Amino acid sequence: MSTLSSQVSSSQVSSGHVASSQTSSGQQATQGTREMTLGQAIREALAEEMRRDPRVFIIGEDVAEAGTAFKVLTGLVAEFGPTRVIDSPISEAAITGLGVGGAMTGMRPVVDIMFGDFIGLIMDQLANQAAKIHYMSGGKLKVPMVLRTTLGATRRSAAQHSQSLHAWASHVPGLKVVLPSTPYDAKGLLKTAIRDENPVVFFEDKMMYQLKGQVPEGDYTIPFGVADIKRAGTDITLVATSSMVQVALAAADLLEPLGISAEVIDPRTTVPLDTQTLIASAKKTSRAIVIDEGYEQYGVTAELASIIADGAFYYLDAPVKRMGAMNVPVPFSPVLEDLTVPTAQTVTDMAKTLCGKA
Amino acid sequence: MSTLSSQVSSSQVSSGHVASSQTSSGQQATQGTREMTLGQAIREALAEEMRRDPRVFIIGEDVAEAGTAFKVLTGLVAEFGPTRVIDSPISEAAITGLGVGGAMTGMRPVVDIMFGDFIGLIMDQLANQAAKIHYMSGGKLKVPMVLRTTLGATRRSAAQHSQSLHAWASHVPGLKVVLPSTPYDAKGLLKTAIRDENPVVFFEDKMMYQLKGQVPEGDYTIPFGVADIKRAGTDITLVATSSMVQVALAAADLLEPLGISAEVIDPRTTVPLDTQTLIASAKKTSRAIVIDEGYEQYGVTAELASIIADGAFYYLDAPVKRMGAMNVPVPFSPVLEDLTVPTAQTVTDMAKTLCGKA
Amino acid sequence: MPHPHTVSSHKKEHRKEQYPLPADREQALLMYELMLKIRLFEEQVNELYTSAKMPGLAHLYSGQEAVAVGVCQALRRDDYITSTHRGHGHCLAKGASVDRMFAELLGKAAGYCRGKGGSMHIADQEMGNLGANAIVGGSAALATGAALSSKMRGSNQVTVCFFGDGALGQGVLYEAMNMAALWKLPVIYVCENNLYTEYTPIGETAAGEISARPKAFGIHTETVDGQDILAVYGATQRLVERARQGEGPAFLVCNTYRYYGHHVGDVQRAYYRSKEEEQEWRTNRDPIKLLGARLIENDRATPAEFERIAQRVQTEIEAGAQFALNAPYPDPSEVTQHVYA
Amino acid sequence: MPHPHTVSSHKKEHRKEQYPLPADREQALLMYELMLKIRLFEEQVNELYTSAKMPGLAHLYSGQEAVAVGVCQALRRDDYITSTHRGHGHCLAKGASVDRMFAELLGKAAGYCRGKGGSMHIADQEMGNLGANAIVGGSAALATGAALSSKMRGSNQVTVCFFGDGALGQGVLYEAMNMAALWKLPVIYVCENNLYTEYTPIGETAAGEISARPKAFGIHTETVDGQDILAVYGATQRLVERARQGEGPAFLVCNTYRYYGHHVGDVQRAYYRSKEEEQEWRTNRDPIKLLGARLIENDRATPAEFERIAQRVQTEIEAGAQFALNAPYPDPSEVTQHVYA
Ligand SMILES: Cc1ncc(C[n+]2csc(CCOP(=O)(O)OP(=O)(O)O)c2C)c(N)n1
Ligand SMILES: Cc1ncc(C[n+]2csc(CCOP(=O)(O)OP(=O)(O)O)c2C)c(N)n1
Ligand SMILES: [Mg+2]
Ligand SMILES: [Mg+2]
Repeated sequence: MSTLSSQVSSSQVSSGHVASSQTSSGQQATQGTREMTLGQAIREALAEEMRRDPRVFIIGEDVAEAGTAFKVLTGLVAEFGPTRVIDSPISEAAITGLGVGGAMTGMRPVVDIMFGDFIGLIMDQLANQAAKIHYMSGGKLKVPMVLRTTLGATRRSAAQHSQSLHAWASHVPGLKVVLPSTPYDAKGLLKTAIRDENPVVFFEDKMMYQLKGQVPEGDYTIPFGVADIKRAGTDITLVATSSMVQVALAAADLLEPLGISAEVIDPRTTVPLDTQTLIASAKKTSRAIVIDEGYEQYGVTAELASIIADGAFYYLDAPVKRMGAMNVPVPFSPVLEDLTVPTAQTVTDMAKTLCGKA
Repeated sequence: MSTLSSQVSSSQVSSGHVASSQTSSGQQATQGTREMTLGQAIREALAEEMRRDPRVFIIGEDVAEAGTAFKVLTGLVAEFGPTRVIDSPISEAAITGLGVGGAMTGMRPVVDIMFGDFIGLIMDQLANQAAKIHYMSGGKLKVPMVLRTTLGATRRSAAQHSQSLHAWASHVPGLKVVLPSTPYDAKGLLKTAIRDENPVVFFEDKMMYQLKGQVPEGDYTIPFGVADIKRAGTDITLVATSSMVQVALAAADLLEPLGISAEVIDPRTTVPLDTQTLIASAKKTSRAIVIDEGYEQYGVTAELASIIADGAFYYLDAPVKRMGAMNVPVPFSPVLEDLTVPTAQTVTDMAKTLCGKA
Repeated sequence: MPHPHTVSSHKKEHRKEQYPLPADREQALLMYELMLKIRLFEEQVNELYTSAKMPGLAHLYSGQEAVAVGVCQALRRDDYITSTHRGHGHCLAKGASVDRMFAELLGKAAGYCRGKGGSMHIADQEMGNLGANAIVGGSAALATGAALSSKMRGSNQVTVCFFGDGALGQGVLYEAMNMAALWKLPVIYVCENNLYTEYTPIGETAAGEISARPKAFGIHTETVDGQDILAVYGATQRLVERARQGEGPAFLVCNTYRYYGHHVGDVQRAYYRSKEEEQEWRTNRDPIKLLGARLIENDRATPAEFERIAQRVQTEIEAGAQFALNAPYPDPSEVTQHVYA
Repeated sequence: MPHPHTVSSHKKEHRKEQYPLPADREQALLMYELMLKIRLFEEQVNELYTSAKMPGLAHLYSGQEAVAVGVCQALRRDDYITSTHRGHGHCLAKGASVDRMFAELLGKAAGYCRGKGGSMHIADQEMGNLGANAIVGGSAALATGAALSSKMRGSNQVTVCFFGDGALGQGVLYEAMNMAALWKLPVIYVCENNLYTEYTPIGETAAGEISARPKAFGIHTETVDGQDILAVYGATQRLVERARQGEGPAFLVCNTYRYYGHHVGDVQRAYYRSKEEEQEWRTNRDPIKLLGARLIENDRATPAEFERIAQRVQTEIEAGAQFALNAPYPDPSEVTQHVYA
C-alpha cells in the first residue's frame, strides 16, 4: 500500500452543509445532464470526490475487482488503485471501526457494508464510537466518515438479506442518515455526505440501483435536512422514503384519475429531518400517509407520523396513517414476501379511505 | 460442569401468556407480600424459576460470585452452582449466540448483558438470529431465551454507559420487549419472560434497582401486552415506561393541587403493545403525553404517540406530546446530564401547557 | 456434464497418507451415493435458476461434497449441525430429502420451512440440522450454545459447526471458540477453506496460518484434504470420539474448492480465478472421482454399480424437482404465522 | 499510604533479563516522576471519590504505571494512543496535564472534554491521545484505523492500542489484528494483563496462551514484566522501530496488577482475590519502587532527589485538584453543542 500524495491540505476541508448547487428534482436539468442509473450516479459521485480529495478512500468486502456484489463500484479500483479501494476480510465491525479511526486522524473513509441487514454487527462501532466521539471529546475529535449500505426487500433473499434497518441508525444522535430515492439525489447527497464532518449512514435501495434518471455532469451537492417535493398535490400528502418514493409516485398516478391530487414528499434525510416541509404539506392537504420500507413497529413511519400529527394537529381532517413493512421477518417465498411491503395499490387504497373515497 | 437432572420433562413447558395471577399494581397486595427492592424481586423471580425448571440457567459477565456489577444476582451461584450461573468472558455477541443455540436445543437461557449500551454488540445475534429462527424455519425451531439488560441515565456514567436502547429491540419483529417499573411488575414479568417460548429482551432501569415495593411470595406471572394503570385520572394521560413511570407519578402528584387529574399508564411491554388501553385512556382524557428515557428521535415515544394520535384522533383536544431523552449523547457532567432526561417538573410543565393552565 | 463417476480420467494423486476405506462396503457406497446426490441436486438447482424457475439465488456446494458427507457420516442422527449460505450439501448429508428441499428452494408450502426460509435457511431439526445461516459466521455462537446445552443435558450429542474460510473474518468465531475451549464443549468447528470469500482470494483476507487460530485458544486442530472423503471421515470420527469423551472442542480445516461461482449468477469469474485452476480441481481433485477410484482399485465396487447408483439418484432428483414445481405456494395467511411461537 | 519511593523494603526479585537503564539520566528520572504522578493522581481521585466530590466512579491505574509510562516514553508526541476505562495513566503518560484531567473528572468546563467525557472518555488530541473508550475492546479497530490512516498519509506515526486482558474476549480485536497483519499497519497492541476482568480471574475468561493469539495472525509478539518499566520501555522501542520501518504490527503482553478494586467503589475484594496476593504485588512488584531501586543501585539518583520529585508532584496534584474543584461547570447551553461538528 502506498502513501497518498502529500498535498492533502486543510483548504480541502469543506463545510458539509453548504450546497454548491441546490435543485429540486422536480425541475429537469437538461444542460450537461445524462440519463444514468442510481448505481452509476453513486459511482460517479465517489469517483469525483476521490479525484477531488485524496483523503477519500473506500473499504469493504469485494469492493475492488468485483466492484461490490451489486457491481456499483465497478471501475473505481482501476482508476484509484487498491490502496484507495480496499478489499477487506468479512469483518463488518472492524472495517467500520477502521473507518472511524481513519476519520479521526485525517482521512475521509467511505465504508461499504454490503447488506443493511449486517448493521447488527456494527451498531457498537456506529452508535457508541462514531456517533459519540465528537461529543464525548467536547468537540475536539471528529469522525468525517460515510458508511454506505443497502436496504429493501422483494429480491427473494429471505430474512437476513432484505431488511431496511435505517430506523436503528436514525435513533442515534450524532449520526446523520441519508436515503436517496433518485439518481440525481443519490449523486448530490453522496457528495454532501463525503464532505460532511460527521459520520453519515447512507442507505441505498438494492432494487433501485437500476432506476434511471437525469444526472448533471460535474459537481453539485444537495443539502441535508431539505425535503424534496417529488410531486405537488392538494388533497393528501404522501411522505415516502427511499424505495417507497417510487411507490408513492405510482400511487399518485393511480389516484389522479379518481380525483385525488396527492403530494409526494421525500425527506431525503431522516437525520437531520426537514419537519417544516412535512408539516406544511400536511397543513395544506389536511391528510397524510407516511410510507417507509422499514418494519412498521417502532420504525421511521412512527417518527414522521407523530411529527406531522403534532405539527399539523389543528389542520388534519383524518389521522395520519403509517405504512411500513409488515411486522414479520421477511419471508423467502415470493407469494409471501410481496405481501410484506407497501405497494402502489395498497397506498392507493389507504389514500382513498382517508379521502373518504373508498 | 455437570449435567442437569434428567427429569426435564416437556410438561414443564408452560404457555407463556397464561397469567396465574393478574394484579393491578394499584391494589396493594398484603397477604404473603413483603417489601423488597426491584433488584431483589428480579433475583427472587430467577431463583424461583431456576428451582422450578432445571433448564433455566444464567450466563453473563461477573454473574456468579460477583452477582453482577449491580449485585442483583447475589447468592444465586451459592444455591445453583457455577454450572447454572456461568461467568463468561467479555464476549457479549457470543454469549447471546450461545443463549440462542442453547434455547434452540432444549434449554432456557437467561443471558445477562451488563449495560444496555452494549446491545450494539449483539444486535446481529438478537435481530438476525434469535428473532428470526422461528419464522425462517417455518415454525419448527424456537428460541425460548431471556436477555436481561439495563437502561437509564443520571448515574454519571457518560455516553457509553447511560443509554436506553430499547427502541432498537422493539423495532424487530420476533422479539418481545419488557420494561418493568416496579418490584411487583419485575418479578411477575420476568417469570412470564422465562416461561415464554420466544426471545424476550428484558430492560431493567439501573437507578430503580433500589426502588422498594410490595412483592407477593411465591408464584405469579404478569401477562405481556397488558398495560397497567398506575394511577387513574381524568384530565390527561401520561404514558410512561420503565424509569419514567416514577417520574410520571411524581408529576401527577404535582398536577393534582393544580386541579389537573393525570392518569398514568405503564405499557409494561413495548412488544406486544397494549394499544387498546393507551387509546382508551386518551379518548377519556383527550390529552396525552408519552414519556420514555430512550432518545426521543425515532424512539419509543414516536410509536406510542403515533398510535394514540391515530386511535384517539377524534377525541383529542391537543396534540399528543412526546418526551424522550434529549437527542444528544449522554454527557458526563452532572449539570448537563440532568438536563437530558424528563423530570417530574418538565412533565408537569408540559401537562400544564397541554391543559391550558401554563 | 460428464457423469462424475467416470473415473477413467482420474489422475492418481500423490497423497501423504492413505486413509482406509470404511470396513463396511455399504457405508462406502453410501458415501459415494450421498456425494453424487449433492452433485446432481446442485446441477438441478442451477438448471432451475437458469430456466428462471427458482426465485432468488443459490450458492452451490458442488466440489465440496466430501466435506459434508465425510463429516456427517461420522455423526449420529441426534448430533447437531449448523450450516451456511452454501448449505445444500450439509443438509442432504445430514439426511434431508430432496423433494422437500426443492420445495423450499421454490418457496413452496411443502418445503422444510414452508417456503419461508429458502436456499439460505433450510433447517431440518428431525435430523439435527439446526439450520443454515446467511450471516457469515452467524452460527459459530449458536453451535457452541447447542454444545453447551447438550453438555448440560448430559445428552452426549456433538455439534458440528460448518463455515467457510470467510467466517475467519468474523470476531464472534473467536469469542465462541474461547468459551468452547474454557468449558470443554463438544463442538467441532469445520472450516471449509475453498480459497475464496465471494470474489476475493483467501490470501487477501486471512493473515497467518488458519490452523494457528484455533490452536491459540487451546483447541485441538487438524487439517485434511477436503477432497478425500476418507480423510475427512477418519478425522471427524476421531474428533467426535474426543468430544463425546468430554475432551472438548476441535477444529477441522478442510481444504476444498467450489466448482461454480459464488452463487448461480456468478458466471464471469476470470477476474478472480482462472479457468485452468477450476479445471485442475475438477479433473484431479474431484471427491466423487477420487472415492470411485479407491473403491474400484480395492475391488469394492464396479463401474456398473456406480451406473446404477447414478440412475437411482438422478431419478430421485428429477422426481424431487418435479414434486416441488407442482407443489402449491403457502397460503397468504401464513405470512403472519410463526413470528412468535 | 507509605511513600511509594521508600525503596528500603524492596525485596530483590530474580529477573531473567536485566534491561538497561536509559543512557539519559534525565529520562530515567522523568519515568520515575511520571509513574509517581500517576500514582499520586489516582490517590487523589480516590480521595475525591470517598469524600463525595467526584461524580460517578473511576477505575484507578495504580500498580500498572510502568506500562503506560514505559510505552509512551518510546513514542513521539505525534504518535497516537487509544485508551480504556482504566485510562488516567495512559493519558498522563502521553503528556496530559493534571489540572485539566481533574477538571474533566469533576465535570467542569475546563476539563479536556469540557466535562462531557468524564473519567472514561478523556481525549487529548494535541498529545496524540485519541481518547479513552468505555467499551471493552472498543478501540481495537479505531487504533488500527488510525494506523491505516498514518500509513496512507505517509506520516510515519505509530499507534499504540492499550487494552486489558478482558478485551481478549471481544471479537473485534481479532478482526482488527487480522487486517493489521494483512496490511502491515504500524499499530502496537498493548495488552495489560492484570489478571482480572472486573471480578473474574483471567483463567476463567481466556483459554490457551494469550501470546499465541496475535501470533496466530502472524503478528510479532513479545511478553514482558509490566512492573519493570525498563523492560516495557525497551520492548516498546523495538516494536515502534519495527512499525516505523514498515515491518508491521506488534503485540506486547505486559503482566501487571491493579492495586485497588475494579473501580473506586470495589473495596470488598476478598471473594475474588486475597489480601496476600495484593500485598505481594505492592511489596515486591511495585514498579516505582523497582525503578527507584535500580536508579539508586546504579548511582543514578539519591533518596533526596526522589523526595524532591515527590514534593513537586504532590504539589502539582494538589494544585490541579484545587483548580478543578474551583472551576465552573459548563453552561447548560453546552448540552446541545458538539452533537455534530
Ligand atoms: C456477515 C456477512 N457479511 C457478508 C456477507 C455476504 N457474503 C455472503 S457469502 C460471502 C462469502 C463467504 O465466504 P466463505 O465463508 O469463504 O464461504 P464460501 O462462499 O466460500 O462457501 C459473503 C461475503 C454475509 N452473508 N454475511
Ligand atoms: C463491551 C463491554 N462489556 C463489558 C463492560 C463492563 N466492564 C467494564 S471494565 C470490565 C472489565 C475489563 O477487564 P480488563 O479488560 O481486563 O481491564 P481492567 O479492568 O482489568 O483494567 C468490564 C467487564 C464494558 N465496559 N464493555
Ligand atoms: Mg470460501
Ligand atoms: Mg484486567
